[in-house]
Formats: sequence, C-alpha cells, structure tokens
Amino acid sequence: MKNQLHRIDLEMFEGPLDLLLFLIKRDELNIYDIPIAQITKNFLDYVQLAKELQLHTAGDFVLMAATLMKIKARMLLPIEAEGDEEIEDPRTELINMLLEYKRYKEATTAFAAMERSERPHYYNIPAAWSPQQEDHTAILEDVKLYDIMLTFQYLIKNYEEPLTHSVAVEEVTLTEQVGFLSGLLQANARLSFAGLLAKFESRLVVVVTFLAILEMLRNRQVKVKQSNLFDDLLISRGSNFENE
Amino acid sequence: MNELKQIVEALLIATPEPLTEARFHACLGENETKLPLAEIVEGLTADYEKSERAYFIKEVAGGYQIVTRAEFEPYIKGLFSKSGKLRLSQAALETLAIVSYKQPVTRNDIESIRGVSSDSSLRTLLDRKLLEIRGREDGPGRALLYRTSIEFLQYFGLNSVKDLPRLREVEDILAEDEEDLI
Amino acid sequence: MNELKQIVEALLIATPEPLTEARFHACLGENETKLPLAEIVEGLTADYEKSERAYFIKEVAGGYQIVTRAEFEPYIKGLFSKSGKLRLSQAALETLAIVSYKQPVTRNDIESIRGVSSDSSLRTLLDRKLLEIRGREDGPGRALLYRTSIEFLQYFGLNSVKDLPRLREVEDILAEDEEDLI
Repeated sequence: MKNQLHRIDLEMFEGPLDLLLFLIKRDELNIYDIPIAQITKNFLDYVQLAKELQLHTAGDFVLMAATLMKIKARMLLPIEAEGDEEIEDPRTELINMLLEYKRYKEATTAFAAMERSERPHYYNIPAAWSPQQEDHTAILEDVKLYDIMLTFQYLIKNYEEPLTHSVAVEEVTLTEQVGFLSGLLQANARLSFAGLLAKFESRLVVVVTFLAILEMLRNRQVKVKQSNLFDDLLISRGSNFENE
Repeated sequence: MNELKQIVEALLIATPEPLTEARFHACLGENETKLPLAEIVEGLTADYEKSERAYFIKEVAGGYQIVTRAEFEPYIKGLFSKSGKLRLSQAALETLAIVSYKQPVTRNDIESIRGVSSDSSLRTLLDRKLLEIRGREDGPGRALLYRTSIEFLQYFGLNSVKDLPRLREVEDILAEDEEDLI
Repeated sequence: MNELKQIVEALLIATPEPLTEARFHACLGENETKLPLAEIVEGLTADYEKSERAYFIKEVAGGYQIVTRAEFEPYIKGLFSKSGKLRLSQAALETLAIVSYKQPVTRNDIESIRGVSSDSSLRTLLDRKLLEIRGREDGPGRALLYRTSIEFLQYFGLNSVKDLPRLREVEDILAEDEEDLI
C-alpha cells in the first residue's frame, strides 16, 4: 500500500493518537481488533516523514511507533494460559487510549462550534469603569497567579544589580523632559513609550523621562494606557494638558 | 423607567465582569429589594428589544452582561487591529476540552490523553486567561493543577461548566461510527 | 432606530476607548456615510434622554464614550469594592510578585529589585489584605518584614506559599515558544 504523504497531511494531525484514529477510519478497521502489523507499517511511514520535516511533535510520534512495535512483538509470542487466568490482549491499553482521546476530540468539535457562535458578540467594556478611581496608572484586571509568576520572572531577569542612589552627572533634568514630552504631545495625540525609549541612548535619560511621565500623570497632564502586562505604554494628553 | 431598572442598567454598563445576584444586592446596600435580579433583567431585555438597541443582556458565567448583537460584528471588527477575536488552534481547543471536563488536572493528565506535549497550548490558554493555575496535586509529584476560568465561560457563552455539551460515552460514538460506514 | 445609530451604539459598547470620527469611519468601511459622527451621537443622546437610560454619551479626548450617569455612582462603587476579581496596578503587581517569591522581605529588598520606591504599592497591598507585616529583620536597621497573607493564599487557591509555581515550572511553560517557531 502506498501512502500519499504530504507535509500538510501530517500537520493536520494533533498527535500520534489522532493519526491512528485517522488510519483506522480510512481503512475501515475495527478499533477493538486493530490489525497491528498493518497499522504499524502505515504509521511508520508517517513518522519517517515527521522526522524529515523536523516537526516539533516528531518525538511523540516516535514514542508511539515504539509502543506499536512492542505490541506487535508481544502478539507474536505464543500464548501460554495458566489455569483460569485471562490473557490480556496486548492492544487493550492502546485501544483504551484511542477511545478516550476520541471522546475529547469529539468534544473539541463542539467547542469549536461554541467558539464560532460566540465570535460575533462583543462584551461591553466599560469606558470609565470607576469614576472615583484615583490611581491613574494602568490597572490590570483580574490578576491571576500566572501574572504573578510571569511578573516575578520578568523582574528577576531584568534585575542585574541593585540601583544605588548615587548622584550621576546630570545630562538632563526632569523639567526639561516634561517640556520635551509636552512638545511631542502637541504634535502627536499618542506617544509610544517603547518608541520614546528607542530615542535615548543613556539609561539615565530613560529614567528621567520615565519620571517625567509619572510627574505629568500625577498632574493629569497625560494619561497612560496599557492593554496588557508588558505591552507598550501609550501616552496621550490628559485633562490638564495645556495647549500652547 | 423605574429606579431599580436604571440601577441594574448602570451596573451592567459599568461592570467589566458578569453581574451576579449577589453582587447586585451588595451594590444596593440599604436600598434592599425583594425583587430578584432575573426579573429586572427581563424588563430591561424587553425595553432593549422594543427600542432596537444594538446590544442585549446575556446570561453568562452565573451573571448578566451586556453584549453587542451579532449583526454588528463586521463594524466592530474594524476597532481591532487583528480583525476581531483570535480563534483558538485545534490543539488549544483539545487541551481546553480536557481541562473543562476533568478539572482540576495536571499537565501530565492532559498529555496522556492527547498523546502529545501540550506546553504551548497551555501557555496560550493561560495567556488568554481561559485557564488558571489553581494549587497543586496532593501526590508525590505535587504537580500544578489547572482549571477553567470565568473568562472561559464568557468566551464560550456558558453560564457554568455544567452547561457544557455532555461528553459522549465511547459506546455512543462507536455506534454512530458504524452507522456511518453502512 | 436607523442603522447608522445602531452601528455607533454597538461601537460605543464594544470599545473602552473614545470613539473618534476617524475610527468610526474606518469601521464603516465601504458603507461610507457623509453624516458626521457628532450628528449621529446627537440622535442617540436624544433617544437615551427620552427613554431615561442610566447612561449617556460623553465627549472626551476628541471622541465619544458611554458612561453612567452620576446619580448611580454610589451603586457602582459597590461593584468595585466587592468584586471577586483582583485589580492591581502594574506597580502593585510587581511588588506582590516579589513578596510572594522572596518572603519575608523588607521594603528595601523590594525597592532594590524594582528600582523604584514601592511605598504606595505596599500600602495598597496591605489595605487589600494581600500582604501583612510579620516581625522585623534581625539586622541593625530592624526593618519590617512583609509576607503574603492567608487571604492571598485563599484567593489563589493555594495551601501554602510552597505551592506557588516554581521558577523552573514557569520556564517549562514558557520554553515551548522557540519550538513553535520551527
């Protein structure tokens, strides 16, 4: 039997179990009585391709190939029943795995359908969800444990040496940077913080600019928005922004 | 419009998460009412239908939220850079299905059902807040446990995980397969 | 209600940012209209007033937003103080992350990692009972020591701080990234 193998075919499968279910269906096999030699052969053809294509799931396919070959070998051994003891079919475990996976695969189709039907609906996102909110910095909604661990990891990675409060030669002052930002905001409705950082070479200037933004935020000269953790900060004119 | 309806409307407009009966009553404070939230919501729903609002009230995650009607999707899409909501990959959906029926589960549980490593799906689902990490298993490995979140219910428009389509038994699926073959 | 009004309403509901003339026209696409947004908003405003909606359209930052009327603020306040979800500023989240993983820590420890003063974040977190002060450092300064609270553990479904995901586990989840690129 010759398989028409294409990269697309293989990427279609979510894993070795998915591929096995496909082979069983395609060849109209009885899942409770899988012809193990035939299916192993077909499966191996795919695995060869997965290795050639260096798919990142190739390892999982190889593992399954090994399992199939082990089952095949055990089925070739003569069966020696001892007394009334029932001999377990070497395929049983694999069959159970396939059936269990099939249940969830089917549920996945239902999930995709639910996703499709919810897709056109957009939830109301409150504009000013808390008019009395005093903190004008970006607020993260619904913090999860995952956010805490990501944040810690991020901080630790960026933490090289403790910042000491030594007085460096001042290249730029806070007032200068406030003026600089005001100027930019006259011309642009929005500034990207990442974009600003790219303009500066000195770390001190970056720090002073950041302090300038905080200062302006406090005075409500600017507003700062961040849609996600670690996303860029967007700076726009605040309610007390003075147009020249 | 009576005041209670207005209060509920204001809360629905102001809340980024489902308004539950409990939260509604907590907000009312001294102006306690015997009227259940569901009844007030019904009244509002009738108003919105009559005046052909572009939105309606959806029962989701054990509460109520305002959502836009499907026909306006083509316009709303324009608000977002990536042309609307991102769809989940097949792998992510599979992972999500396993977690939602078997929760709490470990990464191992998921991988042994799927037969493939599921790190990247888990990561996507955590990033999108559809799953959350919830404690550890008691066993010797003390593996992290995963569960679905409120955002999961919102994403699929469910009131609770009990509303998920029933996971079919193996026999049913196989019986159908056989019919297909005939 | 004519369709244009509905489209504007849907857009206002779906976006938290002010809807500007430019964004509105970008969303309309081919259904281009000569009608300025201001005029449509005027029509909606009249509708809302007539039907005594609990919200109105506010002109802000060169665009429009739906906001609740001031008289409902006392109720809305309850929504946020009694919400089940945790809302933190980036600064507070960073501080909480450091305390979670390095506890017990002093304010100095936190500030040397974050590189900025963390007074107000610490205060917020103490107010929300996510952190607590437990004893003092042995050193000469006898600085106060901060730890996470029981409430913190309950919120995240943890039995003890030992159950926090370890850095290695975090990296396991994140590591998949590169493989995905292949």
